Amino acid sequence: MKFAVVVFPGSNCDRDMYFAVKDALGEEAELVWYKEADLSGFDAILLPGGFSYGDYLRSGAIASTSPVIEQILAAAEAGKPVLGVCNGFQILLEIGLLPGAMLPNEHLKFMCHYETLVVENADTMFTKHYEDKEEIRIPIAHGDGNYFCDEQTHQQLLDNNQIAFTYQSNPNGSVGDIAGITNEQGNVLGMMPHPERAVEALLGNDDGLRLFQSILTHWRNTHAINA
Amino acid sequence: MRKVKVYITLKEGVLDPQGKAVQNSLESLEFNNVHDVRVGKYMELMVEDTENIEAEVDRMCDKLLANPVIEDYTYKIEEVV
Amino acid sequence: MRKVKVYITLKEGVLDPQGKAVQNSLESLEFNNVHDVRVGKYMELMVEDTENIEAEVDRMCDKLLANPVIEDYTYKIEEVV
Amino acid sequence: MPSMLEISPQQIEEQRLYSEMGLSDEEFQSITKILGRRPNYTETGLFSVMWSEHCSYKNSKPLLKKFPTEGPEVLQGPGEGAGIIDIGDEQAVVFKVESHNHPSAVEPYQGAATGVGGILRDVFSMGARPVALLNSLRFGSLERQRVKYLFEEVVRGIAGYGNCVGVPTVGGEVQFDDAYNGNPLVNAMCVGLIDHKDIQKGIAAGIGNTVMYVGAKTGRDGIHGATFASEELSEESEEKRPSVQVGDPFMEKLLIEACLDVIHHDALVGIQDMGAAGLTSSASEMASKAGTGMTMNLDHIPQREEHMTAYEMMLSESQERMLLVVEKGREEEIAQVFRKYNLEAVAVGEVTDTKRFRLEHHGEVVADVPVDSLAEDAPVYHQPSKVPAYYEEFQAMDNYVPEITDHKETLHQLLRQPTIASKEWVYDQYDSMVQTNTVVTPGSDAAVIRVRGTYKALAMTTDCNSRYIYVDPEVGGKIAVAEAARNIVCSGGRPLGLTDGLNFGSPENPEIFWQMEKSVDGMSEACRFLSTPVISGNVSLYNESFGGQAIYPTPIVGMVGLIEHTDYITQSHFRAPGDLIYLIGE
Ligand SMILES: Nc1ncnc2c1ncn2[C@@H]1O[C@H](COP(=O)(O)OP(=O)(O)O)[C@@H](O)[C@H]1O
Repeated sequence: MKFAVVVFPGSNCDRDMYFAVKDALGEEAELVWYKEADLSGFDAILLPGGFSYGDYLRSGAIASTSPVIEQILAAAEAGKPVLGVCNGFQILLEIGLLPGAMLPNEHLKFMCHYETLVVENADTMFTKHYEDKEEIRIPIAHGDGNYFCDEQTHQQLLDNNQIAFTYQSNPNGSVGDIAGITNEQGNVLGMMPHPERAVEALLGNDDGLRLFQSILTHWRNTHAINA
Repeated sequence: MRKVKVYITLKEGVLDPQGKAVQNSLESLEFNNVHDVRVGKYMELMVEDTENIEAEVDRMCDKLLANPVIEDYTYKIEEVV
Repeated sequence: MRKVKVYITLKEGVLDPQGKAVQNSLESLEFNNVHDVRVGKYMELMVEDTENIEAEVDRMCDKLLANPVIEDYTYKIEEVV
Repeated sequence: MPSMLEISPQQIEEQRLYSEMGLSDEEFQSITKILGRRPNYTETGLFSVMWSEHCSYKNSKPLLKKFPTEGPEVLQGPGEGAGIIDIGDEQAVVFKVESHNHPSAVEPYQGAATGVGGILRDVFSMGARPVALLNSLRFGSLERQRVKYLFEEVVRGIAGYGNCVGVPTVGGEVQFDDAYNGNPLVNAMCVGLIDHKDIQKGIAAGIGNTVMYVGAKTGRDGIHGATFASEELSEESEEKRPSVQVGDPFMEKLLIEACLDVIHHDALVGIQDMGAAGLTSSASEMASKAGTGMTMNLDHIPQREEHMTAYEMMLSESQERMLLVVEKGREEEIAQVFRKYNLEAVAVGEVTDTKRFRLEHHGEVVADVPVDSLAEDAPVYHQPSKVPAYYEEFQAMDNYVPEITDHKETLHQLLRQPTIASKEWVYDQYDSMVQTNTVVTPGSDAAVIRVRGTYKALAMTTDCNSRYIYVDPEVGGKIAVAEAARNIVCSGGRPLGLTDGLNFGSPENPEIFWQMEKSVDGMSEACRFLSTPVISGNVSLYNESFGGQAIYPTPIVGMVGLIEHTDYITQSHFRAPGDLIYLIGE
């Protein structure tokens, strides 16, 4: 399986994502610079964390105006897995692939530490390898991770089973303790916590690896059927 | 050339943690008569004059400067003297 | 009650990386007639009326709302209807 | 010399305008002698920054000579942007510490942020990828409103910059004491990894080669920052405020990636960052080191503001700028590399064989000085030293033996001290995990970063107990080095070497100079004993507040150690119930 890691100016978890796929998952990955990106040959699109365009104006806002976005929208439309982590999630919100917006953390400080997440929906292509309601430990590292949406949208997310992860103890003020959501079709996931930082026991924890394994399993299954 | 002043505010109903923090700090500095604070953005753009500059500015705001999910905007266009 | 609108801008000569990034982004969206962008803050405060409200607001700005080392401020005080 | 400047050389001398730039009468006289004429305004500015303590180390040079700087593994000792130590397998570790005390006292967020930016550039301009940041902070009493503000903003500034560029901040220390009430200390350290073949030098070699400028445009920021950093804080520093520089970590991130690309280009001859004293120091040092000269046309310098004078451009401390020397005729190839990252590299000058530093602006020669005179002819002062009265008093005292009646209460009291209390509030704001190499995050004795693709890891720490040093600088200096080494060893590493950040009051005060002398003696002895050479460092003097109250002598030690295998990594916390606890040592 071939993963694209889209690199924007200011992305800084791009290599981390790349190594998670290549070394921990053992699949093919490529860093693609936003200007030169041709995403057509990839099976999954990863939008890494970091500070695209310095987080200036609003996190993810400026990246959302670059031409590569068209290709990301097309990949999502085609049903390919699209994963946005941290700044990647913020970009997915800004381009409207996912509903809602990000506000500064409730206490206005950047935070970096492990959080306990609850898997709210283990029936997605990103979460197959988890159990429903399983508690996993994944690091967060963000200043603008306070997920906001209006009540109606929140209800829709609940009704459609679009909430993938919640925080066990809400660190940033997010509506409904939301840590990660999918689109209605379930092939676009945005999450603030960093699964790519939790793929090796040496660095403390490998709970995040199963997220990447889920994507792979899903891909293998669909390809087995198609073949 | 025109100077465009854009004011971006959080929509009503959207929690404003920054505003809340500023208000608390004002209180701790004993400004006790401040009842509410909302923090937004203020931008100054120097824009070449065109016929429908207002439509232009609207597009800039919609496309980039403000996020309609959480923000409202207003602007003023001034002559540059 | 009065509504105080505070506009905070970077002092002249102080680098505004944010403004620059916004300007570049507007350019890439083909708004080619934007020559300069400066990004600042806009705050709305609801303040109880007092006799020398202006002196109060000045003090708030000096002490907290603006960073006098790199920022300037102006404000407007409006009646609340 | 034709002059478009309003102020004539004669006026500079007669009205002693040079003294406002920080030059003494004697220094001005020796400049006149070097040039064989009076310097013009721009030239006076060049000398004033290059001969400031910050750039010339004129007061500290005699002391720095005492440090052992050599060892079998040292690939680059003090003198370049950062020092380099071999770690085997054709790889090496690059590190240095840098202070940003004065800027942080005036504008804590930007001061701390640009401090981080500066030390990063020192490391990646060597060709190394920055893999970790640390810091060492000192503040006054947290009871004070201003101190609290400084503390919060400094931490936010470090976080704001480091997090954005994607280099993990993995460790550091924070101490609080009244001695720092008017003068906080902000020292940042950066550690980088490099392949031997990629090591760069900041030299302007090859007559006829092109000098290129890349990065942020030049504004009027921080003009006289270098001399400012070498002065005592006074009411006047408030007036110098407009000189505060603002950092752009986004620009820095682009520069990191672009520079790490460009070092693989064979058209690149030399590269250096524009740190303190900006264009002046980077350009003149590159030429001086190569034994060449340089001509620059200031009309080509990318400018952010209108009507900038030569003086302003040469002294600007705008951040996120680099200077390159490139083979003649291959400028476009280099520009191409930068263009990928939306950066513009422009030709601004040429390497010459004249050994002169020559600047043109608007068709006129605005400066023409022997290039070595800026870097190498700076004066060196051997300041008088005197044993402080307080020290003799302390020595005469009996050893203090604390009386403890209620152990629990005393323990609680100790833990309540901000200096001892958990620093989680601080390091939670730092992204300590980005790059996914951090094995030991903040909270242990030393931080540990694995070296990807090998079994090796690097342990790193910053340490300095300035109270010990105040009480006895020589013993205290030894303790600082020994503590750092212990932290490395406790983490499973072998200490490789260290970088030092010497923060003191005014060297012109003999009692303070004595503190400097003695702590350097103590540190040097410990370094020799432990075979940990000093490979880089920084000096920050005149750390005194309004009343002339000097800080505690604070020579910070930043140490890096090599862990041969990640299996050997040990952490400071208890791991499992039932494990045995041993006490080792006396
Ligand atoms: N400014 C800082 N930046 C990053 N980490 C810090 C900072 N200050 C303290 N720490 C971390 O907190 C831990 C404890 O620090 P400290 O209280 O100084 O204890 P010690 O010096 O005994 O290790 C260390 O792991 C250190 O790296």
